[in-house]
Amino acid sequence: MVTPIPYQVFVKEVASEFRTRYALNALLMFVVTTLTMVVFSLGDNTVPYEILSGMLWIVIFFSAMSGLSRTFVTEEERGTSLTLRLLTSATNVYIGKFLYNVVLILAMSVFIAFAYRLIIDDFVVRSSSIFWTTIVLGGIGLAAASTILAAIIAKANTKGTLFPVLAFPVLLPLLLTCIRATVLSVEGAFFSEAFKDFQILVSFSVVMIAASVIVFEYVWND
Amino acid sequence: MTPFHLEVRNVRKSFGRKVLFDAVSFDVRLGESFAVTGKNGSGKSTLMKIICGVLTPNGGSVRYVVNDKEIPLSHVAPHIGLVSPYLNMYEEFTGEENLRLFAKIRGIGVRQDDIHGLLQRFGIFEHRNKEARFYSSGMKQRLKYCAALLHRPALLFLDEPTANLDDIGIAVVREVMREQRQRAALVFATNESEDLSFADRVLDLSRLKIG
Amino acid sequence: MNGKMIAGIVIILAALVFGAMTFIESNVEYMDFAKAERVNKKVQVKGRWVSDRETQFNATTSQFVFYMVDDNDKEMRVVLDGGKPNNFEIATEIVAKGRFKDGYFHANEVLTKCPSKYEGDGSAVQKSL
Amino acid sequence: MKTALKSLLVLWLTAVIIAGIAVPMVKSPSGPLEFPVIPGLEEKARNIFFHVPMAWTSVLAFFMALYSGVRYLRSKDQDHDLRSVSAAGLGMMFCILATVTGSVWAKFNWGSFWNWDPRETSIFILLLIYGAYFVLRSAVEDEEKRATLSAVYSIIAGVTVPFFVFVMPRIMSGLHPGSLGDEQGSGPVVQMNMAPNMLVLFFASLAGFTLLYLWMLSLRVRTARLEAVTNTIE
Repeated sequence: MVTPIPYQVFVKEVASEFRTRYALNALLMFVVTTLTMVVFSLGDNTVPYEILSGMLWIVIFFSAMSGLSRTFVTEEERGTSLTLRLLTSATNVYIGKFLYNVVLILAMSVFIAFAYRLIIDDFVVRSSSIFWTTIVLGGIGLAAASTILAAIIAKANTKGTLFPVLAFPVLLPLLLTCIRATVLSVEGAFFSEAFKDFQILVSFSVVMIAASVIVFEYVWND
Repeated sequence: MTPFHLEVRNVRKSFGRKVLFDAVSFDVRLGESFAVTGKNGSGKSTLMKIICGVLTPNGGSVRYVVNDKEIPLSHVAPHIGLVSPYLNMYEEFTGEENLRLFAKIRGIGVRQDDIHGLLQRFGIFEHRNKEARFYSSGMKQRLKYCAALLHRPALLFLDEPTANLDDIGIAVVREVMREQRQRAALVFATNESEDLSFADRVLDLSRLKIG
Repeated sequence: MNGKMIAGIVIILAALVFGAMTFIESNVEYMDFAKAERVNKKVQVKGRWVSDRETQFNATTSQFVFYMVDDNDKEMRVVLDGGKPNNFEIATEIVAKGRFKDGYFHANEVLTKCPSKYEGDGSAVQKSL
Repeated sequence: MKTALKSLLVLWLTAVIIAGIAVPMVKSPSGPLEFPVIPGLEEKARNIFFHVPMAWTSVLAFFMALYSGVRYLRSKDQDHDLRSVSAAGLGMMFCILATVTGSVWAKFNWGSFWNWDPRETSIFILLLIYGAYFVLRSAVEDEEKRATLSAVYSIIAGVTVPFFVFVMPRIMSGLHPGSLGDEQGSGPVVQMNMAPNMLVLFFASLAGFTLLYLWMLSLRVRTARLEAVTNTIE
């Protein structure tokens, strides 16, 4: 009967998203728009796979920014953050929101990855195991950093533009590693060759989550 | 009801360099009722938020002792209920969904009968499957009471208890206040002189010395 | 609260050590020309410039052509997109980055390592960043 | 700091700057007042006396801002926020100076002002972090919130800093001394491959600029405190 509270917060986020479609609609439109722009700008040119790998992560990064920025802003705008604060501890809220962001980002980046490979003929992945491991680990890292940054911007006055500005320096090591691992997957490297990159991705996510759990309550409580 | 003790000591809150109040101290025990009054802007709502642990004071302490054991403010949720204009429901969920959600996130189990009983008592049972955004402000206030009472809290905090309510609503609230005072404890903030008859002690924030 | 903070800091440090382990092992993969011929991907080959064979700059394609030997003394013609790298003559060691292609090594970048005794400019950033 | 110490620091830095620029470089140095010529660098080598202290100071400033931010979160004392923002402001200035001195040097030694060498990338990221820190501060009006949020941001940005060390050299190997793959070792600063008299001047400069930073920091903190008081009186 009694399930962990972070899971309840997660369930609430999912149910709320299905009712309001705050993030999903924005995300879907953003993904479609950026992918279309990529296709048009490529035209008939053959583009090196290094650049194609980079562009994939640019699309994922900015889509994530557009989808996750509202994580805490909606609570703040509708005055429900006080309600949530009254109901449970900051750590429970953080973990629940983080789990929700992980699911959202993973669904989004898997969709983008499929669409990208389908639309762009020059982007041929020879090592699927490396590719999908990168997508999953990169998504978790993105969600980890975005959750705490979304909590920060929810309290600021200019919310929309602030998110990518704050997120970019923090996410750069993650993105560079993801791009590198994606390049390896196109080159058809052995799984073991990408192992060091995965080690960095895992380490980044763990550090980000642990640091967020420590500092989140300072942001969350007024 | 298990014995408990709310201890507020020298609480101070300032915004920037403007001091809202300073050195607020009082105690509330089982079977007591405590009221806070004061002009608009004297910090009644702020004080309520601080005691509920959702706002950090700039100084002083708030302690909850239940059964001779101190409970950290971050874990006080199952013991308290709050009705406040600053506390909003999730508009995309129905009244009943909101109540279930609150119980789950508080980490307590409730029965369907309890939820329906409360909804009936506050006269919004017929509206239980309507999304909260379609509620009038009076209905929202009633829903807040259901949410605050669902887990039978040891301490009930009411910020402007009768706001937005019609006569029938006010009558129910009065009844709730009376009951809560007998069963456990009650803290409320108001400017209505009629409400003050429910208080054992009254703290006037506008007469507080600020230093 | 305090316990949470200590646990968090321990986890952060452990994860950083875990990440740093990738750094301690040498991670710039150098190959020799023999291996570069076999794999069709971008590699970097470390070696020395063969100063007694001709070097030339082709102005029309804007490519710089020279010969280098790798650490196994295999000699190879290297075609670099771009002009002659800085300090090319005094370099004790050079690194060519690129792909093997039709009997020569096509480099898009050549790094030169100068004798770094007394070498200027520094890296305090690297120490703490 | 007492006036005597301050005057001493001014003299010290003047001497460092003059020596850094004016001590001649000769093929075979015969005394402490002659530096060796470094093949491939020549007079450009003098940059080490200015560029490295700037870079070091900006990193030091970042960690001081981070430290004061943590102190603020624990105490909620606005004074720590004043220290944090003062440290970060000066750090940004030194970071820009380090970037400019490095970039000009790169133009004359590597051939371009900017080519995304790992070290150039890392100082660029440091600039970005400082930039984001100040953008965030300007976006929050409430003093307490501003202090809390910027402290939290500096912590979150701070924990990612080690990753740049793991990640950068893997993405690109660099020309900057100390890059991985530099078989000659980690360069002049880490391994001290420097003529003894250059080494003395280098550390004199490092100490001088660090003290200059601390002096400027204390001035800024005091000014900020006075401004805070003035605002209250109004």
